[in-house]
Amino acid sequence: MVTATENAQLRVVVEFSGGLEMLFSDQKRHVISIPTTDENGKPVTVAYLIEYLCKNVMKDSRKELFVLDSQIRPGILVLINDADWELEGEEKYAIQNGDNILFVSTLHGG
Amino acid sequence: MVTATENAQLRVVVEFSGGLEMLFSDQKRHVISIPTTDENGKPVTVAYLIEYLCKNVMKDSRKELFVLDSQIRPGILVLINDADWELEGEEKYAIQNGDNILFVSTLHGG
Amino acid sequence: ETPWRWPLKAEEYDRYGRQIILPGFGTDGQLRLRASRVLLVGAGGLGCPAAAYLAGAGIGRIGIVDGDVVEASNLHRQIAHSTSRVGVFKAESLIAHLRDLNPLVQYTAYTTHLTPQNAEEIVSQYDLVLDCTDHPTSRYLISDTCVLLEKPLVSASALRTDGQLIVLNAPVGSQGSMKGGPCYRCVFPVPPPAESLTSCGEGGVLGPAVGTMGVLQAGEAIKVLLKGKGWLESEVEDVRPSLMLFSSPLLGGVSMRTVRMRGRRKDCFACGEGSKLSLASLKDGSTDYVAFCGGKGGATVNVL
Amino acid sequence: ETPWRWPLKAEEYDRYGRQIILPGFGTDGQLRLRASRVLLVGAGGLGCPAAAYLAGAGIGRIGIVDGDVVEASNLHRQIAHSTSRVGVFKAESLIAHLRDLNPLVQYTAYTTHLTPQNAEEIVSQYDLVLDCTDHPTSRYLISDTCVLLEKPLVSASALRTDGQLIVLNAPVGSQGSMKGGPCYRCVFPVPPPAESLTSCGEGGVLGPAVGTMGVLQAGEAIKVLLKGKGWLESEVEDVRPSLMLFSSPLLGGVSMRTVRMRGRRKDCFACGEGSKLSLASLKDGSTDYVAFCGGKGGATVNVL
Ligand SMILES: [Zn+2]
Ligand SMILES: [Zn+2]
Repeated sequence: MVTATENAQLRVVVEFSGGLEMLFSDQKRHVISIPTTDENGKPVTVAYLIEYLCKNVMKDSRKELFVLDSQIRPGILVLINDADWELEGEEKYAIQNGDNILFVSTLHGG
Repeated sequence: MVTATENAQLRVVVEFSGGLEMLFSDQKRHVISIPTTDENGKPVTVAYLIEYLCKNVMKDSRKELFVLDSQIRPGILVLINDADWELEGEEKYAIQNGDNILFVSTLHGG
Repeated sequence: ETPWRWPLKAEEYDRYGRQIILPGFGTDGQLRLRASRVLLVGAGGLGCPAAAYLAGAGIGRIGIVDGDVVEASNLHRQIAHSTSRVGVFKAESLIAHLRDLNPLVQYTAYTTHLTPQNAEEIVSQYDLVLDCTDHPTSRYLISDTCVLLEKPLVSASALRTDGQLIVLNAPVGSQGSMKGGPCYRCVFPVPPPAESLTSCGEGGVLGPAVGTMGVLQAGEAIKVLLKGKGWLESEVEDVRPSLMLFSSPLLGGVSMRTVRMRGRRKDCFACGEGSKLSLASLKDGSTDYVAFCGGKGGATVNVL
Repeated sequence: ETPWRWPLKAEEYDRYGRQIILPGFGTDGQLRLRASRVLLVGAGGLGCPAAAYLAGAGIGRIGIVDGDVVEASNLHRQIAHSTSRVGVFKAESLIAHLRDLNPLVQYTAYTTHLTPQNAEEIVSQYDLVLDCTDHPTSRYLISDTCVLLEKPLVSASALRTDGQLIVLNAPVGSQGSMKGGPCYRCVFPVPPPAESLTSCGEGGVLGPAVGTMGVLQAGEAIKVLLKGKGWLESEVEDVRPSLMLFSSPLLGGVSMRTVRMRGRRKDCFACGEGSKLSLASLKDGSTDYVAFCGGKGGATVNVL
C-alpha cells in the first residue's frame, strides 16, 4: 500500500540564467514537483534535485556542461532562495516546499 | 469585551519610491500593522491605508504632495502587489494580510 | 568579378557580426534595423546613451530633436557631448559623435523643441520614437502625436538616483480601438501638479542613473524594431505593459523592479473611443499642453 | 581682488553642480571623487561607458589598460571609440573621447594587457579598480592584485543579453584576515573549464546589455569612492556582497535580480589565512593564470 507520505510532492521553482537555460529547452523557469523523500526515505536535498534535473528535465546531451564528476561544474552558481548555496549547506540543503533554486552560469565577457 | 476580531491586525509592507520616500522619513520600506476592519466593521481598504499613512506614518507637513482633495495626488502611481491599482479596484481594494503596497512618484527628468 | 550575393554589405557583416550571431537576431534582424527610422526627442542624459547604442546597432535613419545647446553643467551625464562643443546645438553635437561612431547611419538634426505645430511633420518620418525629454508638457505632446501617427513609443525618465521606463503603443493600435498597447495618457491620465515637479536642475541627478535608463531605452527600442509586425493576435488584446522602476541609491546597491500597468483606457483623451484629438486639433493649438500641465513648461524645460 | 574661498573651482561647481546637489553627495563628495584615482582594465564594451560616466563625474585620475586596437566589429557596443580611430590602441582612443568630455581629469593610457609582471606597478597607483575584461585569466589576475594591494574592485561581465555585477574587496581587508569583503576567488574559487567558455566573438552580445553593465559599474564605483573609509565596524565583519544579475532577452523586457553571496573564505587561495600569494610570487610567475584557467587565454582574449 502506498502511504500518503510516499505520495507527497514538493513544488520547486527551478530557474536557469547566464546561458544555462540553453541546456534546458531554452526555458528559464521550470516549476517542477519532486518527491519529499528519496529512495532511502530521507528528505530530498539539492543533490537529489540536480540528479533529477539531469535525468528528467535536461534534454541537451551535454550533461558535462552542467554536472562534472557528479558535482555542479565550476563556473555555475547555485542560489537557494536568492542566497549562495554555500550559505545554506550546499548540496546537502534539504529542499522545502516552494523553494526557489537558481542556477547561474558565471559570465566572463565584457 | 474586546473580541478577537477587533484585535486582529493586518501586516502590510508599504514602499515609497521616485522621491516620495522623502515625505516618509527618507525610508523606502515600512512594515506596518493596521486593523482588519475600520470603525464601521468593514474590511479595511487602500483608502483606509492612505488615511492611516497620512495620520500615523508621514512626518512631513506637506500632505498635499501625497494627498489632494482626499485622493492620491496626480503623478503618484499605486501598485498593489506589483500591479497598477486600477487593475485591483483602486482605493476600494480590500487589503489582505501580507500585501505589498507601493507608491511611486512618476519621474519626468531625463 | 562575382557579384555580391548577400543581403548585407561586407562592412555591415563585419561591423554588426557580434549582434547578428545572437540567437533570435540574425541577418533578418539586422535588415529590420537598417530599414527602420528612429526619432529621439531630447539629446540630454537619456538621449546621449540611447542614441549611441542605436547608432552602434545600425538603425537606418536616426533623427534627433533638441532646441538646447550644450552647457558645461550637462557633461557629467551627457557623455556624447564634449567640452569643445559647449554652445553647439545638442542635436548637432550628438550627431557629430554618432557620425564618427557609425557613418553607415543617416542622421537628421532638428535644432528646435518639439511643438504641437511641428510634431506631425517631424514624427511622421519615423517608425518609432524615444521620449528622452524632461517635462510632462513634452511627454504628453509626444504621446499624443505617437497615438495619432500610430508609432510605438519608448519612454524613460530619471531624477536623482531613480529611473523609470515603459514601452507604449506597442503593438500600435488605431485611435478609438481597444487593440494595441496603452498610450502615456492611459497610464498617466492626469499630470502632476506643477508645484510637485522637481527638475533635474533642482533635484540633481546621478550620471549613471540617467545613463542606465538611456541605455535600457535603446535596448527596448531595438527589441520593438526586431519584433516588427510579428505580434500574435493574442498579444494585441488587453496589452498590459510593464513599468520598470530603477533605483541606485548612493548608500546601497542597485535595484530594478517591474510592475504591471493597465491596458488601454476606453475613455482615454488621446486613444479612447470618443477622442476628439486629431492632427488638426493638435496644430491649431486647441490642446494646450502648458495649461494642461499647470502652466509651467515651455521655456523652462531643460533636458537632463 | 577677493581670493577664491571655496573648496572647488568655479568651473567645477558649474560642471558638477547637478550631482553635488544630490542628497548625500555634496561638495565633500565631489572633493572625494577629485582626490580619487581609478583604474579600468579593459576599454571595450564595459570599459567605454564605465569610463565615460567616471570621467563625467570628475574622478581625479583615470587609468585605462588595454593592449588591443579598435576594430569595426567593436563599434556596435564600444560607443566611446569611433570609425576614424579604427586601428588605434583602445586605451588611447577611449582617452581621446574622455579628454574632450572632461579635460579636468588626468588620464593615463596603458597600451598593454595587464600581466602578472606589470600588475603591481600599474594597480598600485590607483585607489579602485574596475574589471572590464572578458576572460577568467584576467579576472583572477586582477582580483589577486587587488587583494595584495588592498584595492576595492568593481567587477562586471556580459554575454549575449545577460550581465553580472559584483563589488569585491569592499571594504578592503588585509590578506589573511576575515575582515572586509570577499575577493573574486572567495566567490568563484574554481574557474570554469575552458571548454565551457563562450567568448563574445562566439556567443555574440547585445550592445545595450553590456552597455548597461558598464554604466552600472561606474555607478557602483562612484558609491564606493563616496563612502571612502566611512565603514562602520559592523559593516567590516562577515561582509556578504550582492551579485546583481541582469537580463534583457530579445523577446521580453529587462529584469534585474540581486542575490546574496558568501563572505570571505578562510581558506581562500588569495585572501585566506594561509595564503602563499604575494607580490613576489605574482611577478616570478609561480601563479600560472593561463594554466589555472585551463590553458586558454592570453593571445585569444578579446575585450568585448
Ligand atoms: Zn490612451
Ligand atoms: Zn578571497
